[in-house]
Amino acid sequence: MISHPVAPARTYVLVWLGLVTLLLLTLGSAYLPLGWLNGVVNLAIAAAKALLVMIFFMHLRSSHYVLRLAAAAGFFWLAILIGLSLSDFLAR
Amino acid sequence: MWNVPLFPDRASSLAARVDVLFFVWLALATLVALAVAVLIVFFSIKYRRGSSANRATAPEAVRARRDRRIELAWIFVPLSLFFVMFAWAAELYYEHAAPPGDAIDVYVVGKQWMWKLEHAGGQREIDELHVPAGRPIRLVMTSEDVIHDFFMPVFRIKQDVLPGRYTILWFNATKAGDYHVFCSQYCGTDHSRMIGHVVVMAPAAFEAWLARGNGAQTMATRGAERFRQYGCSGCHGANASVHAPKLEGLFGKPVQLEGGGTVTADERYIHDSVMLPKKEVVAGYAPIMPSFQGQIAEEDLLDIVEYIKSLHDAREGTVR
Amino acid sequence: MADSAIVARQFDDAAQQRTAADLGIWIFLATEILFFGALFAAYTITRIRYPEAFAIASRLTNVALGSVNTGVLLTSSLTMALAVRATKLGARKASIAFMSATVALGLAFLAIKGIEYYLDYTGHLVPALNFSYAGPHANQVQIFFYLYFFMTGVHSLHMIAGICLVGVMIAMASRRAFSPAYYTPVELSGMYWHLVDVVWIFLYPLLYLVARS
Amino acid sequence: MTAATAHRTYLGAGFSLWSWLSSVDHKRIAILYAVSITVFFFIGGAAATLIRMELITPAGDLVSAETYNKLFTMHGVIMVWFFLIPSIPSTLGNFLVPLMIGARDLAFPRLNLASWYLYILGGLFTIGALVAGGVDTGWTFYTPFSTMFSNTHVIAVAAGVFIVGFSSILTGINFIVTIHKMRAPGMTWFRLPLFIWSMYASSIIFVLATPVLAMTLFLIAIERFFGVGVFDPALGGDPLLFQHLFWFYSHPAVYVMILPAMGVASEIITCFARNRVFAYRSMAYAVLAIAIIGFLVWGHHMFVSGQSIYAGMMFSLLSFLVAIPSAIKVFNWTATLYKGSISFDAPMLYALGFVGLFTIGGMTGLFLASLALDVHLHDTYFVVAHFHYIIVGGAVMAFLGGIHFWWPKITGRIYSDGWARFAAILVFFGFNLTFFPQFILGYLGMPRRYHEYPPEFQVLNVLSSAGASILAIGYLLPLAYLFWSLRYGAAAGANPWRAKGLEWQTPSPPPTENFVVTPVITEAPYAYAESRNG
Repeated sequence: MISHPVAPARTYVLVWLGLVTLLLLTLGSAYLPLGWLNGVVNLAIAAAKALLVMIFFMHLRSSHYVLRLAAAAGFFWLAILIGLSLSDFLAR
Repeated sequence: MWNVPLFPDRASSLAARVDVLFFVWLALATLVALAVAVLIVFFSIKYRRGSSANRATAPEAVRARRDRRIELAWIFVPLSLFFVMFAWAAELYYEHAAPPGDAIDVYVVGKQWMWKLEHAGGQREIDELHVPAGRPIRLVMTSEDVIHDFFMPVFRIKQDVLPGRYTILWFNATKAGDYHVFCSQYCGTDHSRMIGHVVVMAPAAFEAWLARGNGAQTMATRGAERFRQYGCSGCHGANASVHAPKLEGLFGKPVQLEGGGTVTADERYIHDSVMLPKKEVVAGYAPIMPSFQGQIAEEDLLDIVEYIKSLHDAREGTVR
Repeated sequence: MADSAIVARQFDDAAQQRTAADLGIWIFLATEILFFGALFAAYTITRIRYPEAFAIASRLTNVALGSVNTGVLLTSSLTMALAVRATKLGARKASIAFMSATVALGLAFLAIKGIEYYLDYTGHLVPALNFSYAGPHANQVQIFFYLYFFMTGVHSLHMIAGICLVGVMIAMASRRAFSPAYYTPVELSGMYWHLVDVVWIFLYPLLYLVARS
Repeated sequence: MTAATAHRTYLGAGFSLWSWLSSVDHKRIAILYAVSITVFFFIGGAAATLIRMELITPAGDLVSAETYNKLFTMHGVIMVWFFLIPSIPSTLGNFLVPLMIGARDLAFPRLNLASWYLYILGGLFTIGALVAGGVDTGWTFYTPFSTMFSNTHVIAVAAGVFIVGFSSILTGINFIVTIHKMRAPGMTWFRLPLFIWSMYASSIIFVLATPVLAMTLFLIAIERFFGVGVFDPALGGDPLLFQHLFWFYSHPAVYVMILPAMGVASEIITCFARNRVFAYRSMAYAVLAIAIIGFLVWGHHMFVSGQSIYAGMMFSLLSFLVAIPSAIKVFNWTATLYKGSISFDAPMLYALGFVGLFTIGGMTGLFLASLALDVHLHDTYFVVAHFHYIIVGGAVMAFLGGIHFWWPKITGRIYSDGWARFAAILVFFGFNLTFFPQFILGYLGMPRRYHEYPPEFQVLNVLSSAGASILAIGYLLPLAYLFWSLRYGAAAGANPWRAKGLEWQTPSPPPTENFVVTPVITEAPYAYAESRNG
């Protein structure tokens, strides 16, 4: 009987600690006067949090590559939507 | 009744060049479609079921190599052709989007379901556009409600006309005549009645038409009136106490913006500065100008734009 | 019935059934990403057009409640992940407890969101209802709040759906519907819950943290 | 047919209405879909008939301008979302995907039934809105007309399309999972019939494009209802943002209509040419390439919209790229005929007609991708003719071909081949007469969506309307002889065409579980030449 591998509870708690740390980090960094970097830092931290959730809570770490592909496809196509639309708005 | 045109008139410098592009495509398309059709018919006859045609095939390895070569040929031959056609069409498109500097400006306002046009001299027209042949004409267009589209088939050009924004269309008419103008972006009930004429005249005849036109005031004069009426002169006028950017000689010049960057003071910039004054603030000025969004008709704003342009002319002509 | 531990007629075995469900939920989640994606695209382009207005408007959101809510949601993802783990291990009581915690945290999130909405309402920040803002860029600030309510509103609808889903899982678990051999519904509910969390992870900086410095 | 065998087929699994409405058998759901999309096809067709009748004369004398606008909107909305997009995937796809890969059903049979109910619910909303007075925005819902200026039932129709979008999404999820997980032993990816590849590629578009449309329609509804939003310039929005979001879905949606048609054509042409398909792998890669590159070209609908000209150039270049895999497909179908043993049964006539009309449609698409030429042709009848060549000449022709090809499998009956060939030829000529004049009208400058038009366009419009009446007969004929065959047609047997696909190795109509024994696949598809005997 093949079944999903079961990660130890400790892993989940550590990931949660990581997530909360990143939350505090993004909240704190938002108050630093970094100019345009603020937005980049915010989004980078959000991406890191999303990756943590998807890799550990959603088990992408141990998933078949097709599942990772499906997850990546959603974000990749979103990048197409935003990126190619921006090509108009930024070049007008 | 039996006047059945199969090809449109050609009345601008661009039209002939678009037609050449069209005919080249037509030739290519016909060639490909015929090739496919001839092959299908030929194979259908030669290899019809029961025919005695030779169907022996080459060994698998030989066939696979040959198939791959054929595949590559019909990927890369069309691809290189497409690049050529793309570049050609893109170059023409760029020219279509870049009006020459000496063009005569005519202002166009679309509204459900009519075209209102205005010449710099103040001559107003509805659903009709009189232009001289042989001079580049530049249309500065906007809409009061929905999206329209100013389409002149004989010039092979069209451009959507958007609310809240100026779009530009230009042409150089070559042949006198009376031609169709269509609204080609669906705009509601009487979309198909939002049509008009573009009347191309010999330059002399056009001058005569302008002279007997209904322009009691030029657009700039009218714009000056609006400028006072909407209270613009209170801050931008000669003896205003408020610290507001000078408008004389502004048009066509680069403007330094607060927070870095420069823009050219074109029609779009003036329009947006009135409607969204906080968007592009001139460096060194406080962002205190109120927005006129929803408070000024597009037609009045066009008058003001023309007035500000004329300030530019006045300065170079007299002040110096 | 596919809901029972028995393999549904179209599948060969339980492994095929479960991998099919895994792939199905991931594709569904990809569609969810693009469903919200249209809003993220609208947000990005509008923000690029009105950067100052978005900076001003974002400062009008309640960053304290927003941050607390982010913490609540992240914690609910932890409890959900632990619930799925417990179900897989056959620890029924723990699984029910963790799922109940998840539901409680989800409800807490909605309650805090509700308080925020109420504060926005009393602050006259609700477009189409009572929006009035005296500062500069009022019109564009309103667009920000339109997007704010739209995005958080659609997200909250997903939260409500998630809470109902986990509620059903609790009911099924208490009827001993799951076992280490069959836990797909809990797994899938968990995946959905986490994705709704991921959406919020992006909403949080985009709505609350623009130009705080 | 004996009572014992009758009981075993999927058609005999129950005879009450409820046995159909509650069935989770993919084959019965396919029939549910077939009946419903046929109804919608004829509703949309009725609108088209009235449009063509109005356009016989230049003056708007048959219906009022408002009615005319509602008619072309209804024609577009119904044909696009309630006929073309679901047409091949939800009928032939639903029926054939499990059969072709050797599965007992789709991965999620109840989801499949749910998707049909969503389709019907969306359809009810739309029909309800039409009965209540209709909608006049065009199927494109351009803002700010749809949000602020139209006073028709925009929200109800948007809701209908929103709902039917989820029906597409569920179908897409089901197909992708089924193709990944449910293939019979030995059915490797490169042994899949090309129809399966085309279903897979279409499903990618279903799941990744449709949600964007759904949210965009939601934004439209809210903006219209509350008067705040991001699309209307009067509110500070940008109408081009709407166009980007809309075409991000709606351009790939065009490929959702044509990809399945390509799959059908590949099955039919190989069978009746008794030949392997030319360059199988590049055919499979081509459908994937079309599906993916098809997402990158949407801005070519916006060359004159006020979009940045540089963005326009990028979208133009990408549009040429997507033409390459389509060209590969056309050349490969033609090459498949080489050294075949070709017979011309009705399905083959439809398929060859498809190749011809699709070639014309595709080539004229290149005219439109050429920036400067599109400036002239955009929003004229040239565009109307182009996309009808693709989706009526292409997709509908192939859909009819597919129906004729698999009819014996689906119903177990043989229809009259003579009538079917006659109908195929009628459709081909009627179609060309209807839409070829529109290319000329377009270059002359006649804009689309015109209720009245200048008199010099009349002769070409009359030709077009005459063609449409022939086309209408061509579409009604199959309805008659196919129904006739249900009662009087001869029994088909398992494999009347001596075709190679797995679906032909089970009885006609297939038993509920599809295969008596799970098949094991040992060879590549289309192994016709190997077993050719004259």
